[in-house]
Amino acid sequence: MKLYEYLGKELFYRYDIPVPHRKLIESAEEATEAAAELGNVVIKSQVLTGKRGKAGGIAFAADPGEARKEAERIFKMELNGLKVEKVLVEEKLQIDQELYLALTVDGAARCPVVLVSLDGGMDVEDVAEERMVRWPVNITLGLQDYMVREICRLLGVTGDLKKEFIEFLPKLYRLFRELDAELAEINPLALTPAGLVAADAKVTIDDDALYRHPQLPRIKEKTALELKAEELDLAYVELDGNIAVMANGAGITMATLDMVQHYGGAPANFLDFGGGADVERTSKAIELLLGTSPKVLLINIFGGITRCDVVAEAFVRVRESKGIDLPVSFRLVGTNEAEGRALLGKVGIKAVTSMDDAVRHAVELSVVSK
Amino acid sequence: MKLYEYLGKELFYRYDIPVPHRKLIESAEEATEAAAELGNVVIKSQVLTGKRGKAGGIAFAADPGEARKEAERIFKMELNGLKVEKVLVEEKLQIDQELYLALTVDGAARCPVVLVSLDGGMDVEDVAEERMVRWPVNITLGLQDYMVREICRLLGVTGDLKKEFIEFLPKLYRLFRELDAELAEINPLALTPAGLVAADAKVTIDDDALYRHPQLPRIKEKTALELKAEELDLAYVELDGNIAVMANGAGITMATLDMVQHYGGAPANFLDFGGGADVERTSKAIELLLGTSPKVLLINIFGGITRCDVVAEAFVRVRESKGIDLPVSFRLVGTNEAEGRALLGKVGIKAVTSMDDAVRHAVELSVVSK
Amino acid sequence: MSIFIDKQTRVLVQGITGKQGSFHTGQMIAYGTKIVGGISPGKGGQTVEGVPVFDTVFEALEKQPVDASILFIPAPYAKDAALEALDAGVKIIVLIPEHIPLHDAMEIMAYARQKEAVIVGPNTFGLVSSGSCKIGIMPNRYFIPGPVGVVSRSGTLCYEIVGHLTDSDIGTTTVVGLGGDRVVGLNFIDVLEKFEEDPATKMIILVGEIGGSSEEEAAQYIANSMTKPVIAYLAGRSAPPGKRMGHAGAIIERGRGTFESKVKALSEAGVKVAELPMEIPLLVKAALAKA
Amino acid sequence: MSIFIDKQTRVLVQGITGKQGSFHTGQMIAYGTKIVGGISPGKGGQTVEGVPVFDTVFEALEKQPVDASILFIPAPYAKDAALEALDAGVKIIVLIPEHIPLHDAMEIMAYARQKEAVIVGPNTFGLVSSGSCKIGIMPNRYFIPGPVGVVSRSGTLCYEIVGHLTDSDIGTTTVVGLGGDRVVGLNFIDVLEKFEEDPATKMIILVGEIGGSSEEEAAQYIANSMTKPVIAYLAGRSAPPGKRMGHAGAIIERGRGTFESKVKALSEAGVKVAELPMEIPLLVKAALAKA
Repeated sequence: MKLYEYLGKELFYRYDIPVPHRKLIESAEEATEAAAELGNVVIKSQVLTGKRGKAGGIAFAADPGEARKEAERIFKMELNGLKVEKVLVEEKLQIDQELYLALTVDGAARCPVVLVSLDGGMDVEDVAEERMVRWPVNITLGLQDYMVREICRLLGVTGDLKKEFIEFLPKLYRLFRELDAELAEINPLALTPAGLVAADAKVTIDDDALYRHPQLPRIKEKTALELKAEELDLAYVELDGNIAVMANGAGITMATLDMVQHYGGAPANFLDFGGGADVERTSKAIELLLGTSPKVLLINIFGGITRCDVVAEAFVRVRESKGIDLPVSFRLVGTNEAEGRALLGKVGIKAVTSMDDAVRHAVELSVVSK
Repeated sequence: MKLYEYLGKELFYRYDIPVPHRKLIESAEEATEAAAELGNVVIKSQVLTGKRGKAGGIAFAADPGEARKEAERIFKMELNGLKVEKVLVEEKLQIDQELYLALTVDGAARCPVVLVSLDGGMDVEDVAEERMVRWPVNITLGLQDYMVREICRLLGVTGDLKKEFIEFLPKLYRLFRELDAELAEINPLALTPAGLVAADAKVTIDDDALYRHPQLPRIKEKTALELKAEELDLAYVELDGNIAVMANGAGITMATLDMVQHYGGAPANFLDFGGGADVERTSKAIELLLGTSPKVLLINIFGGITRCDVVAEAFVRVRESKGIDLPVSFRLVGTNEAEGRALLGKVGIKAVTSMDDAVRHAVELSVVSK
Repeated sequence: MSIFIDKQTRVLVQGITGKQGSFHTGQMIAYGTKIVGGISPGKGGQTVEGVPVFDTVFEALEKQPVDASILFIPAPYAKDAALEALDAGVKIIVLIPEHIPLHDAMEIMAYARQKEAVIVGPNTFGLVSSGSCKIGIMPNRYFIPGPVGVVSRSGTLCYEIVGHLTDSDIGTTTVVGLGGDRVVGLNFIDVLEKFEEDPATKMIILVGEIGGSSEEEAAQYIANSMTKPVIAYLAGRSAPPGKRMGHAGAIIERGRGTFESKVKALSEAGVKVAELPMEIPLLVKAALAKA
Repeated sequence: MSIFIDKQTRVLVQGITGKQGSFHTGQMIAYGTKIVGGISPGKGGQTVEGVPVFDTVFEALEKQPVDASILFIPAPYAKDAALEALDAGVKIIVLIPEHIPLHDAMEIMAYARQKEAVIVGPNTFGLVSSGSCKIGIMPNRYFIPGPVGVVSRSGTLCYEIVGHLTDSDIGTTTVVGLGGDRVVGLNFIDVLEKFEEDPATKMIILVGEIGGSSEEEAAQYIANSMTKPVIAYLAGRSAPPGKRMGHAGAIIERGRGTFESKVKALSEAGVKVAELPMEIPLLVKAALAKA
């Protein structure tokens, strides 16, 4: 779960990490008062997308009038398809240097990793590898002072800035660990005359650990369908094509999409309904796909824990209760295959046994039905 | 630093560990009101010594009048030479079973250890070894639920009590770790109809870690002299004899006392003034000993980091400024021995080279001066 | 022959009394796996599929030695159960559950490293040494003995591919599921090393997907240290960046973990990357003919 | 011959720029110890007693290999410095400081176990392989080569005893200070094992004191596994219960760790326990004559 910048900064504040003085506003009118209080300000759209600056979603204002004007403009914007509903008005920092700091998970090392660079404020992808210090943290030790000293040495940082780092980094690490973060990124980390200040905040919380953090807000950046899929515990991603795809297992679902593309078709979605779903959940998954009005429905079942008869029964049930008025390409093999085929046979559906055949057939159907 | 029961229970409360309803009182009058509020009560003297019950420092009262009477009696008591200045008035628990629970440090395993027994309420020394479960905790993991489940299995505990343990133990472990405790003991741990309740609280905080816990009160269970020694960073223990002893190093100081006893003398104290003390601190140490009015002063120096000339100079300085009007037995060898002997020689003191000679001489002097 | 496990391997099932745990215990026994005990706190003394149930792993280990444990435990409790098995001295632990919190997974891996134990998963189908020992949830019938080692990040896709082999009468030595999470125990290199050493394994199929860098690292290892042929299939060519494709680890972030980067790395290491799963049996036959 | 360290041992001094650190660096060099670097954050580039100073242990290890490190670091910062040395891969760490918090000590020991490193101390005088390498703060002149291994919980008392030996022209192989704290790294058994294996060590002196159970455990080890003669001296016969006698570990608690219990255990293990330090040279001579 990605957090808006203003929420990330609230968490920073709670962890004693310096952040600029700021006000969250929900209408342009509020910008006047905020700017009157804060002086020179930065006006920042609160949307969950990168590159807000380049897209015009961040503006500076020297007085309340200008602040209001810019806020008005920003509230009317859409960034990467996302509406601006909240805006952060912040004191403009006096920045001597822009740095980069993040904590994230190193999958290969299987542990947290600190990323620090003296080149901040730019896209992190643009930071030269050799200008980025990566320090994997032994999770049983946590981030100890000596590690920060070593990071400083590798960066060539000494004196006051080193002291700042020794104070700053462990706080971010604590937040990262205690809140089950996947990412806690500060870019830029501003070096000001008063010390280090988090000029931005990008915090992502592990969805699988959200249950441990009832105090955190729940951010919904998903579409209505994705939310519905989430409720059903389905792995679902909306795509641009017209062939609705469902399969059991993440890898095989990806492979099915790849194969659709390989044969010239366009998948409408990714839907992995997992292993061991019952008739009820499987029916719901099929209904969800039908709701997206695709041209063709492609079901690819390689039954292991998933039972073919359960999938067939769910299909028949939806067909009878809601109707399925679009062409279907069905592949069905594995556990209880015969029972499944028998059920489908009764409603005139003949499932194939090869994934390749099923996908090619679905692509053909999608071309025909155009 | 040992904490009074009432302070331990305050900490327990802060860590969400169930404790009885209770009131701390500083005069017998307050007992009336406390008992009126709490009903059937236990009245417990707050002194840092064990076996308060056997000594009469704990009483029960069924009504406010009785409570006041018992409190009056207890406020007049002295237990193991300690005056009762505070008394805890507590609701009398309905106890179905008395258990024993403690967290402490296992020196041999170099880690925390959980001690649990279903035989509580008695002296822990009296609990049979085979009735006590000892579980060393890997400090990098902390006390995990599975460990508590295994402890329960070893105890033969199941059902509701097991659930209580799984909730209770991790709280005590957290307190133990976060507060740098050497010991966190609950004896008895009362099993009541409402679940487990800490009927007593014995918490000792590591002196060496007190600097990390400014919020904790500072308990002074030491004598004035011991406190003064502490200020001077001297390891000092008062004893019953008449030969004041100082040496450099804990082991050799103990060995000196042992040798005094071996030759029939009685040491007045243990004083290890450590390695590398300067003239100032060494003088203060000598002055401290003179303040106890011993019959003989025995100084045993094996100079390593400790310089013989520094000790000699300190001795001469105290002799000249305050006067040393008691017999002295001086042993001086090691770093800068010649310079030290020269300094002592000027004031007519001849130090010996053997510890044995010095101790025997001191014992003779103590017998003569009786 | 096989790697990691064989028919001597004594296996514990943690969470044996649950629906999944009891079902797969039966399946594993049917496959020939030596299940010596199950764990279910509070249910010690029962039996499931003829297997004795214990309250704790320590208790089970008092009764007999144990080499491996498989966990059917809800994600929030999986860390505790995994640490218990590690602490008790179990050296191979198969973590079936999905949705284990990432920080829990990191803690499990750190402790496993201390205990020099192997973690398979989380979010894995397990591993099977064909014809002798299955510690996982894969359908029994596809896993027949033969000369091919298989290592995969995903489950059903792996069955699909092994199914193609079975249809072509090609069997497997050992099939290992690494798991679909961002932090998993065994990685490609760990398994490739073992296959390289295993005389019965003549060639290897690597089934990867987008996200992370483990295929790239594997490619480097293959280039530097492997003599046996490796062929690969990678899922996720059509996946958009920034979206989790079912697996927590299957996501292209900040331009990293792309399909192209993995294909490039593997191809440069001499690995033939199949376009479609159905091509694999032919590629395998060609490789075996040369091997 | 010697145990743990010898004249090849490359030693780092953490906290080298402090008063104690610089003084003892000079003393160790004078003894013949191979000091290869010192650590003092923020003071990298300086030299102390001709030894180069680095900002971090990692930096020092970039310049040359290091076998051991000795810490002259104030107690509140000792844990950080010890973890740094362990993390960087140093395998023998001598913790001079007293008053290290008990929980810090336990954390250091846990990490040392993970890294398979040896911790000497805390609150120790260090260790010395006579005539070749001293990593500690003991006065140089008493430690001359010879056939006796010495292991002690206390410092000055150990010098006193070694001084008696020196006066009798008896030298030592290695002298190890375990440290006076409640939680220390090396214990008697670890050192006795090494002495038992070391061909140059003909007999051992064990200097113990009240508190804890390490003498009792040592007695059991001696009875079961040692062939070389051991003699002992124990301090604290006259100490009252419940009082800390200078060392954090020297306390009789709840009837445990008494002088009598230790004498009994050692005597039963065949160890001759000296009444007075001055008796030791004669006991040693007798033992050597038999050995």
